[in-house]
Amino acid sequence: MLIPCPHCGPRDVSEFSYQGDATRTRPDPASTDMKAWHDYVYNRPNPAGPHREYWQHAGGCRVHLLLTRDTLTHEVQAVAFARAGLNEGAGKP
Amino acid sequence: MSARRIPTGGLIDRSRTVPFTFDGKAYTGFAGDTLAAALLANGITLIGRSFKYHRPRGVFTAGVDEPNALVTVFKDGVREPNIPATQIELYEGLVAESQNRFPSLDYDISALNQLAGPLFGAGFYYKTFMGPVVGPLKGTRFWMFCEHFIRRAAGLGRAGYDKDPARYERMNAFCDVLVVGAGPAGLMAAEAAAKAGKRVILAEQEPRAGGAANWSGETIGGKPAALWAEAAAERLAAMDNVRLLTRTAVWGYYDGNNLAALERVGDHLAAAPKGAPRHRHWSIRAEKVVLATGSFERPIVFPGNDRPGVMLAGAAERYANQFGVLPGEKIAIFTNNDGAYRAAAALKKAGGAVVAILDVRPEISAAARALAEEAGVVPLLGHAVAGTAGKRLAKVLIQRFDAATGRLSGDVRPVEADCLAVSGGWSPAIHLASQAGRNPAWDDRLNAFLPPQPTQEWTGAGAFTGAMSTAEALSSGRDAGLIAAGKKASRAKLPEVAAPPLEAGPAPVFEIKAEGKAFVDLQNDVTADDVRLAHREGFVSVEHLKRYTTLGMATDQGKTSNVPGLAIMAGARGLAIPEVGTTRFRPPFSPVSIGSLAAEKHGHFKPDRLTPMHDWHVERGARMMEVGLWHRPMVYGEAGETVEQTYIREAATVRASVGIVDVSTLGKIAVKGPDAAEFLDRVYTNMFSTLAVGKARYGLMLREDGIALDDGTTWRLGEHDFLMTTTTANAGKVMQHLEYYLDVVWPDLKVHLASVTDQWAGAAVAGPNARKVLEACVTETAVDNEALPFMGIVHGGIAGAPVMICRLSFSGELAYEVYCGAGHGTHVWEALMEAGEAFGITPYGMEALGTLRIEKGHVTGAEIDGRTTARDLYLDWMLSKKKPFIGSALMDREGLIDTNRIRLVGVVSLDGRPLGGGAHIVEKGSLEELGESIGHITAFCYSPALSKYIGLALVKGGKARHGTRAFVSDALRKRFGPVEIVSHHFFDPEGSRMHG
Amino acid sequence: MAEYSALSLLKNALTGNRDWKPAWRKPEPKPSYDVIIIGGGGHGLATAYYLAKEHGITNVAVLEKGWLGSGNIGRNTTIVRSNYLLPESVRFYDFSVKLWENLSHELNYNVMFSQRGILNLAHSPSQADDYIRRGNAMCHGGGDGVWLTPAEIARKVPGVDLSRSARFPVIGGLLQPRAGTARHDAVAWGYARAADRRGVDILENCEVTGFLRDGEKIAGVVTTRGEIRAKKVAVAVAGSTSRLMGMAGIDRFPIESHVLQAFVSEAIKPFVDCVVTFGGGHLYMSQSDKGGLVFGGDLDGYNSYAQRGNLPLVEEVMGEMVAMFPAVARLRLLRSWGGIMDMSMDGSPIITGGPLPGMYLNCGWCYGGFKATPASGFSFAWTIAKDEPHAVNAPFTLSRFERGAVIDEKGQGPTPKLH
Amino acid sequence: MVERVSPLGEAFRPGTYGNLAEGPGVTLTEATPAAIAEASAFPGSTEPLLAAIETVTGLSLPATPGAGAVGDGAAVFAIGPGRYLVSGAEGLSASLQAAVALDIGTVTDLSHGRAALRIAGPRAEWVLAKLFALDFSPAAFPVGEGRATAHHDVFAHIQRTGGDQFDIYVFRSFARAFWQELCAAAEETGYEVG
Ligand SMILES: Cc1cc2nc3c(=O)[nH]c(=O)nc-3n(C[C@H](O)[C@H](O)[C@H](O)COP(=O)(O)OP(=O)(O)OC[C@H]3O[C@@H](n4cnc5c(N)ncnc54)[C@H](O)[C@@H]3O)c2cc1C
Ligand SMILES: NC(=O)c1ccc[n+]([C@@H]2O[C@H](COP(=O)([O-])OP(=O)(O)OC[C@H]3O[C@@H](n4cnc5c(N)ncnc54)[C@H](O)[C@@H]3O)[C@@H](O)[C@H]2O)c1
Ligand SMILES: Cc1cc2nc3c(=O)[nH]c(=O)nc-3n(C[C@H](O)[C@H](O)[C@H](O)COP(=O)(O)O)c2cc1C
Ligand SMILES: [Zn+2]
Repeated sequence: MLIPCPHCGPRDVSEFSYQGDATRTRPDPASTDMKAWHDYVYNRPNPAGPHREYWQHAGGCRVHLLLTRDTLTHEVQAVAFARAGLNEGAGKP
Repeated sequence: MSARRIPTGGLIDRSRTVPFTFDGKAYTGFAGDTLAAALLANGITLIGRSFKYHRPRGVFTAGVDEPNALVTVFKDGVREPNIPATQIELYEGLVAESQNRFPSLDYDISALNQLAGPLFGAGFYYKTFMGPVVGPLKGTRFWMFCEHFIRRAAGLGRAGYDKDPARYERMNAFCDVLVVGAGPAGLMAAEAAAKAGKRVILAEQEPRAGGAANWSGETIGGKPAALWAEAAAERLAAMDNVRLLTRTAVWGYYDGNNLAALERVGDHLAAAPKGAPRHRHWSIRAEKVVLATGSFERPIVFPGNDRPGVMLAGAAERYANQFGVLPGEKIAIFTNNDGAYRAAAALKKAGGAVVAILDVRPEISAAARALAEEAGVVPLLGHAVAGTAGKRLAKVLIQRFDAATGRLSGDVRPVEADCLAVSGGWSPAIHLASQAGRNPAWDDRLNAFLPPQPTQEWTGAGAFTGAMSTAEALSSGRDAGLIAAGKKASRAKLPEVAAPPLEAGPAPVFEIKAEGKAFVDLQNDVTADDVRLAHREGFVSVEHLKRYTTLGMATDQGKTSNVPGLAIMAGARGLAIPEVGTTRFRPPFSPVSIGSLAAEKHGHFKPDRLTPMHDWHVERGARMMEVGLWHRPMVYGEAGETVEQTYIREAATVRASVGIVDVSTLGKIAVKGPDAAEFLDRVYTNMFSTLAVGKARYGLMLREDGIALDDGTTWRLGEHDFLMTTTTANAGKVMQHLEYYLDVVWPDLKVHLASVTDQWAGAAVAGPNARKVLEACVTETAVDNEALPFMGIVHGGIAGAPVMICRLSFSGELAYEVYCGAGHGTHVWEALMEAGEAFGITPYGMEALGTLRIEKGHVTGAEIDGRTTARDLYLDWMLSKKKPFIGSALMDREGLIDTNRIRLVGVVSLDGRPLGGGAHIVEKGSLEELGESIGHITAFCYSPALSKYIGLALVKGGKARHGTRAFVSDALRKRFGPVEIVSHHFFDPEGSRMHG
Repeated sequence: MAEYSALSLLKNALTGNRDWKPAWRKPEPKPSYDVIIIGGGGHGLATAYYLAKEHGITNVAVLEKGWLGSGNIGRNTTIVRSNYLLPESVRFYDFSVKLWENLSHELNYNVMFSQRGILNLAHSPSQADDYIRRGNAMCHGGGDGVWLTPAEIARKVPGVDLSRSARFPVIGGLLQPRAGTARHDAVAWGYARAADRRGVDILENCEVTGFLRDGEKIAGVVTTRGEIRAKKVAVAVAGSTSRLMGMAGIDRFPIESHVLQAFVSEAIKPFVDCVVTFGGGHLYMSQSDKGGLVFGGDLDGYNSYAQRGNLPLVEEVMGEMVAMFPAVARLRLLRSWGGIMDMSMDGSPIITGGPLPGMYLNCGWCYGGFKATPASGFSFAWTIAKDEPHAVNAPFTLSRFERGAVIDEKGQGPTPKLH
Repeated sequence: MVERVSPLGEAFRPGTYGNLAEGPGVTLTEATPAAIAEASAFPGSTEPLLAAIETVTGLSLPATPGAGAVGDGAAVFAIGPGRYLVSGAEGLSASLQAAVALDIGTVTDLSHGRAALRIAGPRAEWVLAKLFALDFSPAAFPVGEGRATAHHDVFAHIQRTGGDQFDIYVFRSFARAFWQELCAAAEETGYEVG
């Protein structure tokens, strides 16, 4: 499986470290809503189909990527840096 | 040479005689032979014994699809079992042996199994061997007793235990177009893509390119097809943008158009060239793939279809045409299609006597008729083989056959033959396509599955697509190559093919039903009756059929048995074959050496990670140990010392005077930027924004779920510049944890992280004389209590190298961590040793380090084990109430504050005997009657400071048990004895020594 | 019910094996059942069997979307063991091993449970401490564990690299003698047949596509073979748990589905007698009765429903194989495959009533649920029949995540790929 | 100033090795730049960071992924978005630090933390292809450009510093193990150390 890193280009999955579901938002740090925290920490949508997920290019540029990948086919449908501000200069090689 | 060797022709090199042995007997063959060809040429037709019934077996095919002729090869001093003789190229001194027989191939006692054949039907073992319900053999005993014998009877070849000395390699390749298969189609595809300027890889599993052209007897462009192929391959090999890989089977089609291939670099050589691997594992990333993998011939199933001498018609033709070997002297042909007629003519031409052609069809094409005439026989149409006789094939029993009803009729007539060439039609080699495609589609004309719709970037060409003629192979090959290269199909003229205009489709006859064992899967001894038995017992799904009977599960993965098996099941169910479906194709396409996949990890599983002072430790006789990938000194033993004596000496020296330990392995992360302090406040449980520049602080991190993650000190080197240290084991994990929060959770923080673990060599100097040691060698800074108070940091030099010194203590002594550039590590270390000489400084290893920390009650990975909380470890004083931090929201849940959790305590052995890591603690009991565990020991040592065996433990209730007695209960090491539970701060609990 | 025996084999052999009956019937779905079990894997089938046998509840259907046993029961590395660390796990899995020991008899089906032992190789002092802690936990929990020295290992498992120069030298090993392997398919077939003989309907090619409700309560299922009503609906679909929960309107759940690959070599004569695991990485290996070395390692490490993995993991596992048994470099990989694992947030299963009224749930097996099959079926049947958990499954609730009472054998926290 | 000790130790043995039938296919050396540093820009500040790098090293390069430049005694290439590995003369980190303002980015000295191994020769691409899943062909990996990748557990930053020459920066602690792997991979083509 290849993951098209916006900085490094398509690279083998072995260079990446999976960081899991990307649909969760961390509650406000001071929040005491235990249900929200529980949901954030333990629950996942785990869809069979397109999945929004983080991957870190740990064996490369070390940046976290936000992928949409189909869990039925492993096809990567979209990719971007997780940290929006980084998108400058992307596109090669 | 033998009578079986045809005097001329073929692609072998008759000028090079190659000696080899089989079952200890010496033979010769020619360069270019496979072992199978050479054995046949020597008149050897009995080559192996079958899996279950130990029936004599010969050569059935001429390629990777071989189910029968498996042998063990001896090379490099080791044995390699289960290699098809059809895939072994002859080399000088080749030693091969038959397998799965005792005492000899010719007389195998286990062949008696056949007598009990009906007992051993599919699934028989599920129905018996359950043993008595009572008595000594009850439970699993009886089964295990039987299993012992079953296991010995099963299996094929025997593997050795000696380390494989061969070299294996991995190779990464990138190309625009990967063409799989170098038959006529693949050659055309590769050339077309290459001419279009693409980077091309052409992979062919056989030693030579050409595929069917090597034995078809056809001509292409006026030349014998084999020569045309050779020329095409040469043209390709000469192009810069083409890599032609022969002896390379593409075996796996993975996501992202990543294909895996195995190149057998040295198997055909008596000795591989220096530095060359035996096998090379190619990981190929291709923009586009052209699958031109051709097709496999399949047999017709009939009783006695497994006798040595029965083989596929295409294989017989190939032995004659490519290897110059006659597979028999009296050859009968049995077919349901035209293809075998070409084989008949070729075998006749090669000098064989074609004694009969039996065709299940009532009528045949004119072209087939003409070939029969060439073969010198009148085909018996509407006939079939109803049985065979002879240990090696001697007779073929024939009968009238009605293809419409599938019935035999009339007299059974014997025909003398020592070879029966069978053809049941051809199936495209869709294995790779199915790994990267949907469900294959059944084709009624070819009676075969065609490639599925792709799910990846491939197109097909040639016989693979069901286009069975060479002319079609050429044109579809060129088109596929062009399309893969992003071009349009071409109309330009193609080389002319001279070939008989044979009809490609077979009659839909898959099995001849008659008395006797008719094998579907030759290797696993699955018979047609087994398939029907499976049906009767409800195992009607093809996947159930496979698992119940083991059909298709052998080394050939059902290449010859798949379609016949499905057809028989379809017949039993009264369904059409496509309704029954096919079993799932999986990698590898053909077996792959495990060594090649391990590649350079073979012999070196993981890289060694060395500290800057590594060589010094080794020279000093340190005994090294693995900590993750690192090598660290365990003890610096002196002659005659035990490990325990050494660490006690080392630890005692530290407490009495001074010692030095290599702490370079601690994870170090540079945390920099305007928001660095804020970031640390969020990730640590305690405050870092309040830390003064030039000071360090001990910090604790939790996971989001409130469990402790890691601890370490972080040094504030500048307003916006921190140096974080982590435990050795968690360095990578913590780095990733921090990077995740910066990238994903708090992208607006201006903080950068850099791994500087390797930048700094670290030496901890500890002991009452530590300051004196530093005073003796540190320049450019004072190190007295004022200049360098507890948790202070100074910059200076040692022996000319810049150093950074922080006064902190893991040992509980007055101690300093001296950091210098890693390249100066040994230099600084030696200078410290020299400065310490006057004080009797000792280097100490992990064991003494552990001892000192246990005495102090400091926690490490054994206590922060991913299940403990800060409270469990009595680190709750570090949980800031002034700010939220990672883990603060969930750390107070009921399960995490339960008073019955296991919490940190100290234990002291009361019987003067050692404790043991992993021993449990009980309130009562004995080794005979183990008590209920209330916790376990995480670490233990002999404490020179206390002159006792002590340990740290996690025990239910924790502190509440201080002062109480319990027992250490170590069933595994047979140790039971009294302990006292005490505070984990054994030594200098006030910390007066380190603050001193 | 000794329908299968040496005698019956002989009798049938003499009559041309014509009288064998189907292992289970192929009935049409009834309009309603007392209990519907979704998922014809090991756990679903075992649950049906124990419902019938232990609780006399026989008006039961097992609904399987494909062919019976097509899920993880049909693709696992067949290791049965109870060498766990935490008391809840030790109790549960040891109970399972006890059921295994009599399973063939109970089912009148030889599931080939072979107590050949499992050996965990340890490569560093801290790993040894870890294993010893575990071994002691097993012993103190009523199970069995033995510590082996390298010399003892050499005798027991020839071929293991025990050299000092090994990258991760072996310093000892934890053996659980009662552990072993079983014939995975036979477990599914055996339970299916035994359940069928007690009246349970096994409905293959019957995919559940939705739930029927009576208000809040789950009252049945919609399937590709029509609607079927039931008083109780039990879900035991392993890797498909989130999909089923989604059908019930629960769109976030503490499960991720991951792909795990497994491998088999060509058949060879007996090579290794027990199950062996390599602690320098993550690898487990045994030899099937047919002769193939059956082995596996880590998950590929990403959410997947594809039942197939990728090359890096293949290479990693082979590297481990060769590091452990240098001789196997010369052997050949015959086949590789994948399964969909229901990875939970603490690596431990969930067996419970709920999460909706009328529903019962069994999931979270990660890659270790084969060994659990009997205990899982037994305790799940109990939970369904009595509407309260059996002692062995009581800790394996769904609410433990909220409460912070997780059962985290590996100490990895809510990172499913690491369990 | 004290000399930096090579992490290769006795694993560095000058001489020729492996299959020399066609002469050594590659030469392996340790390219010891006087200083190595990582310079990283905060999002949006890559241009000013590159300007600072240019001021210090005289090397200019575009803010595109993989970009790099090689000059006399200095080299720089991108190892991540806004992140650059810079090698050059003694004092490099301090000069960079001085040139990079607080809110532009950060500079970390890695002179001791990374080892730079050099492979050169006609078979360099072939040998490297055994270790890295990167396309080393000149079209895909032009001179000056850099890549961040890994070989098993060893991170590597690779710059093509010549037509058939590559500098591979690895973590110092892995340098010896990686060097040995590199030598092993070069056995087939023959190699010269020195
Ligand atoms: C490669 C591999 C190796 C493993 N090794 C081991 C091991 O050595 N030891 C061990 O103990 N465990 C092992 N496991 C884990 C073990 O196999 C599983 O945990 C266990 O089989 C799961 O329970 P099950 O048998 O009920 O699941 P499954 O067999 O997966 O059963 C679930 C069933 O539900 C069906 N289903 C899903 N959705 C629907 C629907 N909508 N309608 C109807 N039916 C549906 C599926 O088709 C499937 O048949 C391994 C697993 C794999 C994949
Ligand atoms: N005698 C017959 O009835 C009959 C039937 C079908 C095809 N054919 C002949 O087959 C030829 C078809 O040409 P073609 O090029 O399509 O097929 P081919 O069989 O000539 O070539 C396919 C090639 O692919 C190779 N191959 C297959 N799988 C591979 C893999 N995984 N990795 C590497 N190599 C692999 C094979 O070794 C073979 O050399 C024609 O000459 C045609 O006449 C004859
Ligand atoms: C314990 C075990 C042993 C196996 N042995 C073999 C074998 O000897 N030959 C074979 O072809 N497949 C073998 N397999 C793999 C199966 O063929 C099949 O790949 C696996 O059950 C998954 O099914 P699937 O590939 O159809 O998805 C084995 C599987 C298991 C679980
Ligand atoms: Zn990247």
